[in-house]
Parts: sequence; C-alpha cells; structure tokens
Amino acid sequence: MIAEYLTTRFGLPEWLACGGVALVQCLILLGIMMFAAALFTWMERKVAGRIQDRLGPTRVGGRFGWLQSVADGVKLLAKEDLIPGEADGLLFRLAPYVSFCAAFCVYLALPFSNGWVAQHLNVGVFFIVAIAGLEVFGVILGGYSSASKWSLYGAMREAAQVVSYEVPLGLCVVIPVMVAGTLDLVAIGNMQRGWGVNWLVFHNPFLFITFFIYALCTLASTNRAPFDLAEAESELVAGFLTEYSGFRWSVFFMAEYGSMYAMSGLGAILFLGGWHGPIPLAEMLGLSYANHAVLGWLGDLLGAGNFLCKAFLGVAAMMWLRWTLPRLRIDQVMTTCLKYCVPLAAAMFVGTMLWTYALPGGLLPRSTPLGAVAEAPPWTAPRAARGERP
Amino acid sequence: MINWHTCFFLLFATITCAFAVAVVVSANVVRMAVCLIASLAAVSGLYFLAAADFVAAMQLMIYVGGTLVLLVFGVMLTARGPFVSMKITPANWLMAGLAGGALLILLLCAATSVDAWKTAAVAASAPAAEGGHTVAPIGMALLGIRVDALEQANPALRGGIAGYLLPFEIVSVHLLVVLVGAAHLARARRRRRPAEAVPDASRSA
Amino acid sequence: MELARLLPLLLLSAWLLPLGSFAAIVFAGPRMGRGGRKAAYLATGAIGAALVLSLAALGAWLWHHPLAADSQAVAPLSGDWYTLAEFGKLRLAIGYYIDALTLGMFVMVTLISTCIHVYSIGYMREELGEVTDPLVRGSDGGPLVRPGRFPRFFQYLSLFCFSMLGLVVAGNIAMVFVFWELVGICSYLLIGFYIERRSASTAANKAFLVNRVGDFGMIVGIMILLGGLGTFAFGDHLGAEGKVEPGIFSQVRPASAEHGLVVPDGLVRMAAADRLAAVYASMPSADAAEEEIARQIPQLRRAGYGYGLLILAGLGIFCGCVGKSAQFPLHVWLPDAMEGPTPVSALIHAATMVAAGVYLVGRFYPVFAPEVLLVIAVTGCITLFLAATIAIAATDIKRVLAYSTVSQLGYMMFSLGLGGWAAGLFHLFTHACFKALLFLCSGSVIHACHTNEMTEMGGLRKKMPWTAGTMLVGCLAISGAGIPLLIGLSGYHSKDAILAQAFSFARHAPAHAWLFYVAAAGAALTAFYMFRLWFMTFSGKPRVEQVYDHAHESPAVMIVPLVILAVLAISAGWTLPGVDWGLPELLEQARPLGTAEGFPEARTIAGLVVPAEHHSHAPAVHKIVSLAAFAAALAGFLIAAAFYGLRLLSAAAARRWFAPVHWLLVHKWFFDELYDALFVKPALFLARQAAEIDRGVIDWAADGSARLCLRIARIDDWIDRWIVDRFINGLGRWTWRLGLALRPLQSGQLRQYVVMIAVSTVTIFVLISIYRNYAFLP
Amino acid sequence: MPLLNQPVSLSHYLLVGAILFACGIVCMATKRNAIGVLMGVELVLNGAAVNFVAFSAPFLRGDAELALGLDGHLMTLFVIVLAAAEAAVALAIALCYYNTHATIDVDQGDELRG
Repeated sequence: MIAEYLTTRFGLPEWLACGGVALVQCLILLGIMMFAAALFTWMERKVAGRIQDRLGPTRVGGRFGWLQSVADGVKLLAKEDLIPGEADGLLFRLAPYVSFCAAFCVYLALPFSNGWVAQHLNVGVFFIVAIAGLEVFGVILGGYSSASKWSLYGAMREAAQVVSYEVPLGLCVVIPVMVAGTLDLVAIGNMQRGWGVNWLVFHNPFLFITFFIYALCTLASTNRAPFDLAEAESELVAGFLTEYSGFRWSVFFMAEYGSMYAMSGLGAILFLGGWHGPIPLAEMLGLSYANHAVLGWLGDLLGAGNFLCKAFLGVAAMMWLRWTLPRLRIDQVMTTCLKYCVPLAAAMFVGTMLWTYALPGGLLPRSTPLGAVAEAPPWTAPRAARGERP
Repeated sequence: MINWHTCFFLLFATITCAFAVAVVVSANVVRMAVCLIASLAAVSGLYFLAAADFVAAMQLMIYVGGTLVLLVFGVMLTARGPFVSMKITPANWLMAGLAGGALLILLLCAATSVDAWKTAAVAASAPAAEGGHTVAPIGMALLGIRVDALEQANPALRGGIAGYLLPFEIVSVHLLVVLVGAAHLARARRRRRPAEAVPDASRSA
Repeated sequence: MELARLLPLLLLSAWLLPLGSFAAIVFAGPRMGRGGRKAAYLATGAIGAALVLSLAALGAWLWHHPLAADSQAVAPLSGDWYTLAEFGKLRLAIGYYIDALTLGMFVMVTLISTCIHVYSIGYMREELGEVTDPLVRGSDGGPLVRPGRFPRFFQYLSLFCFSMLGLVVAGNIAMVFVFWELVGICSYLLIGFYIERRSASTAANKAFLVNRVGDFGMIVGIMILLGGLGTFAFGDHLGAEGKVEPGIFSQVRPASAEHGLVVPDGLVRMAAADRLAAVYASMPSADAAEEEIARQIPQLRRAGYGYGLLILAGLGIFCGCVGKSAQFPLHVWLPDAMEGPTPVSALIHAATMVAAGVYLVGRFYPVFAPEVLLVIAVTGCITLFLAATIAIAATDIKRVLAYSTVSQLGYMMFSLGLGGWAAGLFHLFTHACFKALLFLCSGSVIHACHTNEMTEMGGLRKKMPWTAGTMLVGCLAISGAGIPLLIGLSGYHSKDAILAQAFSFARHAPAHAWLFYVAAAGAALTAFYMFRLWFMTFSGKPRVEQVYDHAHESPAVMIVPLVILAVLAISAGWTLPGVDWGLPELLEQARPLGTAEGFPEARTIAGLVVPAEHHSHAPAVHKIVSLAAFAAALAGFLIAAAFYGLRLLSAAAARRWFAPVHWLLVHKWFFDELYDALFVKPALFLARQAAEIDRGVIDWAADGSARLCLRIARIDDWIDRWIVDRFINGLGRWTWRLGLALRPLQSGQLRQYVVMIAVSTVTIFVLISIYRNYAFLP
Repeated sequence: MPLLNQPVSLSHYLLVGAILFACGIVCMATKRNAIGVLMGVELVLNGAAVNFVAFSAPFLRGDAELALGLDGHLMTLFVIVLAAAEAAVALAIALCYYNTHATIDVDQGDELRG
C-alpha cells in the first residue's frame, strides 16, 4: 500500500519502492527485537536480584542501572572472539546467525495490531510455529561444531527436548485455531474484540487449561528454566554455549530473548485477545476507521500498545518462573512432556471439540469451516468472477 | 518492469539447487543436513510462489522437525570420531554421476517437451496474492467437500465424493501404524559386542 | 392381549426356559459354584418359572373358558411359531396346538418336575464332590473313584423337561416325532447316568432299542398319515392364499359329517391307487379325470377302500406309544430303567417319558378306529394284569414301583381303548402325582438305607416318620382308597372312572366282559403289592440291623416335595365344591370333537360299539362299580396286611404252596428270556455269520485287489523314477544354473541397487521414447 | 534486466524438480552413510512434490484448465506426510542396523548378497 503510494506519488521505480518499504519494515522489527532483548537482559538481572533478595544492577546509567544492557553489549563486543581449534569453523560461525534468523523471521508474520504485520500470511500460526522450531538448529549446530563434549551433550538434550515439546505445543496451538476456524493470526485477533470475556482463554474451561499447557511448552521450546537443560551450568559448564564468547554469544542471547517475546506474543494473540484490551477502550472512545483515518490509526496504536504489554507480561512471568523453580532432570523433562503435556493437550483438544460442537453456541460466534459454508464464503463465488479459469 | 515472481523464483530455485548439490558433494553428515534443510526451506519458498501457502507451511514445519531428527541421528550414529566421513572410490562416483546425469537429461527433456508448459498464462502479474488462500479449501477437502469444485458439472463428483476424507483417514492410520512400528523397531535391546555383530561365518557364506 | 396371542407366548416361554437352562449348564456347568452347585438352582429356577408361566396360561384359559359341569368342547388354538421349511404343500413348522389338555399337561409336567428338581438337590448331593462307586471296579482293582456329575444331572433334567414340554405343545406330528425321540434320548442319558455300571449302560441301551421297535411302527403310522392326508399339522391352518388347509383331525373327522369318523379322501385315493390310475388312463384330460375320481370316491369309500390304511395308521401310532409307555409286549425296558438315579425314575414314571405315550394316544384319539381302540384296550388289559402279578413277587422296592407303573399305564391305555378318554387321561394326572410321590419316597428310603432290597428293610417307620406317612398316602392313593360313593384319594376317583367305563363297555359288548374282571382283579393286586411294599419297608422289626441303624430321615429339601406331592395325591381327584371345577371337567372341555358320543353302533364301521363316557357316570353303573372296586382294593389290602403287616399268614409258606406260580412271577413271565431266544440270539447268530462272510469273502477280495494295486504301483513307480523324475530334475538343474549365473547381480550393495534402478529407468524411458518416435523430446 | 522481466512457467519449476530428483539419486548412490542415503530419499521425494505443486498452479501454464488445482496440493501433503512416516521407519531401521553391525556404513550390510 505504502509502496504503491510511493510509486505513484514520487515516481520511484517499483523495485526501489518495494525494496525500500521492505527494508524499513525489517529495520523496525529488528529494532523492536533488539530493544526487547536489551530491556529483558536488564530486567532479567533486576528480577533475579529482587527474587533472590538482592538489588541487581544499580549503578550504570542512574538509579536502576537501566544502561546496564548497553554496558554489557559494549563489553561483549570488545571481547576476544574464540574458535576452538578442533571446531568445524563454518558451522561454528553459522550457528548463532541461524538462531537469530529464526527468531527474527517469527516477527515477520506476527501482527502487532489490527493489520500491523510485516507479511500478512494466511497460514500465520503454522508459519510461526514452524519458524520458531528452526531456532533449535542453531543450538544444535553450535553444540556439535564446538567439538566439545559439554556442548554436544547440551545440543542433544536440546534436540530431544524441542522435538518432544513441539508435539504438545502444536496441539495447544491447534485448539484455539480450531475454535477460531482460521490460521490467520489477524483474523484470530480480531475475533476476540470487545470485553475481556471474549478472549479465547475464557472461551471454555478446556481452553483455559490449554493456555497453561501452552505456557509450559513455550518455556520448554524457548529453552528457559526450568527446562534450560541445554545450558545447565551446574552439569555441563554452559552446555552448547561453552565454547562461545563475545559477540556470537550475545547473538545467541538476543535470539533467545527475541523468541521468548515472540512466543509470548503468539500466546497473547491465540489466547489473551491479541491487541484487544480487557475493556474495549478504543471502541468506547470511537477510535475506528469508520470515523476518521487518523482515529482508526490511533486505535490501532492503542492496540499495539496493548499487545506489547501482554507479551511483556508473558516474558515477565517466564522470568519469574525461571528464578523460582529449580531445574528439572532430563528424564523429568521428557516425562513432563510425554506423560502429562501430550495426553492433557489431547484431552483438551477433544474437550474443546465437544464443547464447540456439542454445545449450541459458545461464548464466541462460531466460524468453523462447516459454519462457513453455510454463510457462503468468498470461495464459493463463481470462479469467473474472481478472474480465474472459467 | 521487473517481474517479482521471477526474481523470487530465481532466488529460491538457485538456493534449492545449489544446496541440493551441496548435499551430494558434502562428506560430513551434519553439513549435509544443514544443506538439506536450506534446500528444503527454499523449496517451501517455491511453494509459496506457486500459491500453495498451506503446503509451504507444512513443508517448513514437518521437514524442520524431520530433518532435525535426521541430524541428531547422524550425529549420534557417527559420533565415534568427531567428523567421520566414509569415502567411496572415484569409480563409484563416476557410475553414480553417469546414472544421475542420464536421469537428469531424461527429466529435463521431459520437462521441456510440452509447449503449453513453457508459456505462462497469467504469471505476468503477481498471482500469489489472489491464489494463496488454500487453507480452508484444503481443510474442507480433507473433510470430504471440494469447495473448489462446486461448479463441477458431474453431480456425483460435486457431492463430496471427490473429497479426500478417506485418503486422509488412511494416511492417519498409516502414520499411527508407522509410529508404533518404528517404536517397536527401535526399542532398546541388549547391545551386542562388535565382534559378534559381524560374524566371520556370515561373510564367508 | 387376546388369548390367541397370549397363550402361545406364555407356553413358548415356559417351554424354552428349560432349554435355556440346559444350554447354560452345558457351557458353564462346571464353573457354577463348587462342584457345579449353582447349576441345580438354575435348572430349578427355570422349571419353577415355567410352572408359574404354565399356571398363568391355565388361569388365562380358564378366565376365558370357565369350566361347567356340562362344558362343551372348546376349539383349540393352533398355529405355527416358526416355519422351518416348505416342500411344495408340505410345511415343516414349529407349531402349537393348545387346548385344556395341553395346558393341564404343562402344569402337571412342570409341577412334578419342579418337585423332583428340588428333591434332586438333596438327593444328588453326593455328586458334588468326588464319588466312590462301590458297584464298579476301577482300573486299580478298588472301587471306582470319579468326579461328581452334579451339573450334568441337572442339565439332563432340563433337557428332559424341555423335550416333554415340546412334545406336549407340539402342533404337528413331525414335531411330535422329534420331541418323542428327544425324550427317548434323555431317558437314555439319565438311565445310563452311572455309565460305569455295566447294568446301567445295558439298561440304557435296552430302553433305547426297545423304544426303537415302537418308533418303527410310529414312523409307519406317520408315513401313512402324511401320504394320505398330505399334512403334518393337527389343527387347521390358514394357507398361503388365505384358504383354510384342514389338519389331520378335521380331515379324519370332518365337520360335514358331524365330526364322525370318516376315511379321508386321501387315504381312499392311496388305497385305490390302481383303480384311479386306470381312470386317469381312460379319461382324455387331467381335469376330467379329477372330476371322475371325485365322483367315484364316495363309492370307493363305501366299498371299504382306505379303512385298512386308517387302522394301520392308528396301530402304527399306538405302536410307538406301546414302546414309550412300556405296554405289553414292549414293557421289558421300564423295570431295567431303575438303574438311573431315583429322581429320574420318578420323572420318567410320573411326568415325562411314559406319560408321553398315554398323552399321544389321547391326542390322536380322533384318528383311532374302533378296531384300533379294541387293540389298545386289550393291550392295556394284558399289561395291567401281567405287571401287577410280577410286582407281587418282586423284592426290589423300585422294581415293585416300576411294575406298578406299567400296570397303571395299562389301566390308562385300557381306559382309552374302551372309550374312556377323560377317565384314562384323568388317571394319567392323578397317577403322576402319587407315582412321583411313591418314587421320591422310595428314593428317600434308598438314600437312607443304601439298598434297594425290601428284604433288608423293615421297621423304618420310627426312623423315617415323614417318609412313611407320605408313602402311606401314596399307597392309599394308588390303591384307590376312599369312602365309596362319597369321596376318596385321587386314585379312587380316576380308577373308579376307568372301571365304570369298563363295566359300561362290558354291558354293551358281553364278549369283552372279561376285560372288566381282569381290571377289577388288577385293582386288588395293586392294593396287595403296594401294601406289601409298605409293610415290608416300614412296619414290623428291622431285618438287617446294620441297615436299620444307619437309616435316618432325609433332609428338609427332600421332605418338602414329598409333602407337596402327598397333598396333591390326596386332592388331585377332587372337584371343587360349589363351582364344580376339577380335573375331569377340565379334560371334558378338551375332549376331541365327535368323541363324546363314543362309537354308537350306527356310526361304527365294523359294527363294534364303544359306549359314550357319560353313560358310565350313570348311578346304576357307578354304584356297582364303586363298591366292586372298593371291595377289590380292600381285599388286596387285607391280604397284604395278613401276610406282611399282622403276620397272620406266612409269606414263605405261601411261596412254597404256589411254587410254580412264584417261579413264573419271579422270572417275570420269562419275557426277557423269550426275547433273548427270539431276537437277541438269532441276531447274534446272524452277526456271527456275517462276520464270517466278512472275513472269508470280503477280506479276501479286498486283499486281492490290494495286491493288484501294489503290482500296478510298482510299474508306476518305475515310470515315475525314470521318466518323470528325470524331467523334473533336469528342469531343477537348469533353474539352479540360471540362478547361479544371476547370483552376482544381487551384490547386497545398496548403492549399486540405486544405480541399477536409475539406469533401468532411463533405459526403459529411452526405449519407450524410441518406440513412441521420440515423443518425450522437446 | 530482460531475464527478470520474463514470466516463470511450469517448465522452470519442473527443471528445479528434476535437479532435486537427480541430486537425490546421486546422493543415494554415493553415500555410504545410511543417514546420507535417507537424505537422498528426502531429496527425491521433494523433487516429486515440487512437480505436484507446479502442476497444480493454473497461472504457470498456457493450458490453465488442465491444472491439477487442489488435488496437486493434497497429493503434495500426502507426499510430505508419507515422507515423514518413511523417515520414522527408516531411522528405526538405521538404529537397528547400527545395533547389529556397530556401524552405519551401508556397504557393510551385504549379508543377503547372492
């Protein structure tokens, strides 16, 4: 839309306009991600400190040490970058960027507000889950190529853990998708408009439980405590990160925080109403495109703020859990997944299915595929009208 | 006028083919896996370009997990030395190359043999935006209703008979059976000593 | 629900319940509690429920058709539950034929069976654990020890009840025959219950074989009826086109002839087949021939065609009844059947097996011609006297009762043969009650004494007061005790009716007056041997101290059925005052159409007169007969008391005086020996000759052919070895070489296979493209 | 850039599929590592799947009415799913093979040679 505007208004070549807009979008997303990583690095230390009855960083940048992240970054950049002699150099260098790219690509399909999404994908949910799963590749490659036993152990644990937890995670994601009847994240978000009771997490008791399973699986798939066995500093020195230092190390960490934020955001959209607050403030104030374009934009901005807050709260909860719970053993991790999460998620799936189809009318208007046929969706229109083959 | 579709196609096709060749020439199993996943990810990009968004997402999702497991197995089963490679003789390379090359030539001939395949119908404009909404139709097709074939003249075919409910169920059951079978095959057993594993008697038979 | 639908349903349930219990015990018997204890409860419950259903059915019947002193015959309900098959016009069906007789039999059978089931729970208790049978020698020389067969016993009982009920409810002869044979096989199984005892297995075989003789006659009868009448069914059926197809009874006694006996057209045609064939040959068309034949049939009937067949059919059916009801000359199996457990004897003698014969005669009564009835009467008369005399000399308590049964069955047949339809069946019912009672009492005694010999008993009255009391009731009932002309035990009423009919018959046909005298003498004999039994068993001093000391009263589970049966034995013959409801009235309601008048001379074909039954109730007849019967019974009782009760006379002395007679009676009139000489010995002789022929001629021929085969086989072997085998071996060798040549191709190298597949694919495509004129190339 | 201005047609996709297929065959033929062979199989399957998707797109070809449409997508889905199933079984077999032969080299497993 903007690219068209640029082309017609300023006569830029099309490729330049499109490329420029894409670049700007990427930069915005990168900025959000970097900012989030920096903020969370600081916050993690503060939260850890508070929970452990310490103060955490206090000096750098004033009262709360809020420039601590910058200081850390400078330190890491200045550190010597080591590559072990036995290591597989190419993969060793590649690994952090694989992780970071995966974490970043998630943001491409993540809507921040109504229509505020870099690439509006019809299969957004699947895309995000698939890309988020790619992050583990970096970890495994890093662990393998370090030519260190600790790293390899860490990487293998990570692989087993992530592959296992993708099953319940996928099931948990599918449940709200089933209720919503679409894979389009923007549509799912807009479906939960209105008061907070319209959020999918309150749609039925099964979805409520599903949300907590989702949160648990998110912890595991982003490799956070109590599931951070890949690092496990008490057993494996630093797991897959043992041989990394300096900038590459920091890239891994940015990827981790980035994906934490992204997964919290996904959870917010799927369960917690996305960019719609508990009170329909924007509607009350008349902030909609129907009134004026600027008002509508303001409403979207409010929604974006809402969304960022929810995702932020999710990350805060993750930190809270990290510094509260002890780390699990690897067999306990697998038990939690295969013996509890998977059956529970499957049961929730069945329960939601029964609830949605057995009960007449849930809290949300049903727009299941079968219902959609009755309402004559666009694809039932004659094909010739859509300019396809006759 | 730049054709974006062509641009992205060239990009993804290049990545796909290059990494596929890299899989062939690489000797290290982990690097092979990395190349493979790059190639497959690019294939999924091609799917997006061909207006198959759901298939693309599935490709990404399933092959990521699948290749990840491949990778892990590769690492675990070849972990005796840090980077084990198994060399083959140049004669083998030649044989394989000749066979593969002949097959490639054959396929290329076949791919370019039909004229209608070489002329794009409406590809001049970006088609993905229009055609890339296949999630719901595929879901309906798997439930046995072909919403893309509603104007089908034959009422028997239109009535959902042409749907994919039965194959879907068959594939589901097949997957279940395969999972059980794989778990059975891979169940933990007493590990034999290497000396027993390759008895001399069987070699001389 | 209307009666026509309710009754079949109730009776079907009552009938199938024992079958269900049988099936359940067959499959799960040994697992029903310890030693199969619960099988007894299951079987008893099933038959008890059947009793309840039967009573309900009877109640429903009486509600719709209340009895009256002059109750008219009520049309029976007949129909089919299920059609097994249809062959042309012939239907094979599981049908029903329900009238008051059926319902009465149902109640009687289920009631007696229930009592016997309950009794058996106590009697067969030993079978729960391991059983030591002192009469059989095991393989180690000691007494045989075998596992108990408690569930098996009840399984047989259930099957027995099912078979009997099926026989009673059956609506066609085919079904009757099936259940007839089922009853036979059940009695076979139960008589041979102690299969290890040689005597038991022989007795079972004997019962089975003797019954086969009778059944042969029965099959002949059924075949004649089927060939002549073209149907199996008793009652009328609604045909396929809504046409009423007449059953056997309405064909033999058509309504058009006021239910008089008429030789049916079918039988006439059958008998005059030659003449009718000639008619067919002479007439131009089949229709015309049919017309002509229809015109001729009355003439032919008057000429006597078909009457012989009717008599033959009746005799055939009766022949089966002779076998089943142990009538002379096929009575020999019944006393031997005492080898079975005593409750089984009670069941066979009272309610099921032997009653089946009498019941069938009663059921087929409309079909019997006067000549057949005379045969029946004479047979019954001979039987009753013969059996009574043998009973006098017997010392085995169960054998006395067995012969008494034969004798009483003789009475029933006798009565039926003389036209006393209701009287005979009345006696069947009352006899069922008191004979079951007597057998169960004797079982109680045997249970206590562990012996059957009366000469080892005596004085048991004090040890077993209940048994002695109830048995006394049974003896009084069977002897026909009562206050003349007023009231009496059940046997008094039924036997009086029989004798009255005999007297009435004798007055109409003086030539057959001897029948009455023999029957009256039989009554005296009955009283004598029954009280002889009672006195020898229960009164006087114990003869063998060991037995006496060991004896004890039976448990309550055995006593209660005795008491119930005793009450029945007393009261079964009574007519309820006020409403005039009783067994005779019930039977009168079931009387087959057209038989009420007997066979007055005008309607009989052979000039024989069978008096109507109600004539014998006339006071003139009744008073005389009543007094005569009472006098006979009293005489028998007094003699028995003189010999065995008061010991005024010496039994041993009497034996000496009448030594030849006693010798004859102890050997049972030498029937067994006679049959042995007449049938068994010749049969064995023939078998031996056949065996000789087998060995000498057939074996020789078989050996010779075998030798020939061997020679041919040798030649064949040579051909096989030198021609066929070499060809095959050559083929195999070539295959082997080819395989060896191709062997290196399978290198076991996965990669090589892949290359081969790729190269092959390319080759195939290249070949195809050459063939298709390079169609694949751009 | 004339190259970038040309529309892409079905044949181009088929070329990519062919190259993937041939690479898969060569990979299967040259790898002694069982996992490598498996990767070759994956490449072959993907080559086929690319063809399916390409044939299903109507805008890539002159005779658009002959396009497979949704059928092609569904077939591709089944190919992907069955490939996953195949991978599971093949990996289990590889594990067994390793357990019995103490190596992953497929050249060692020639007990069934003629």
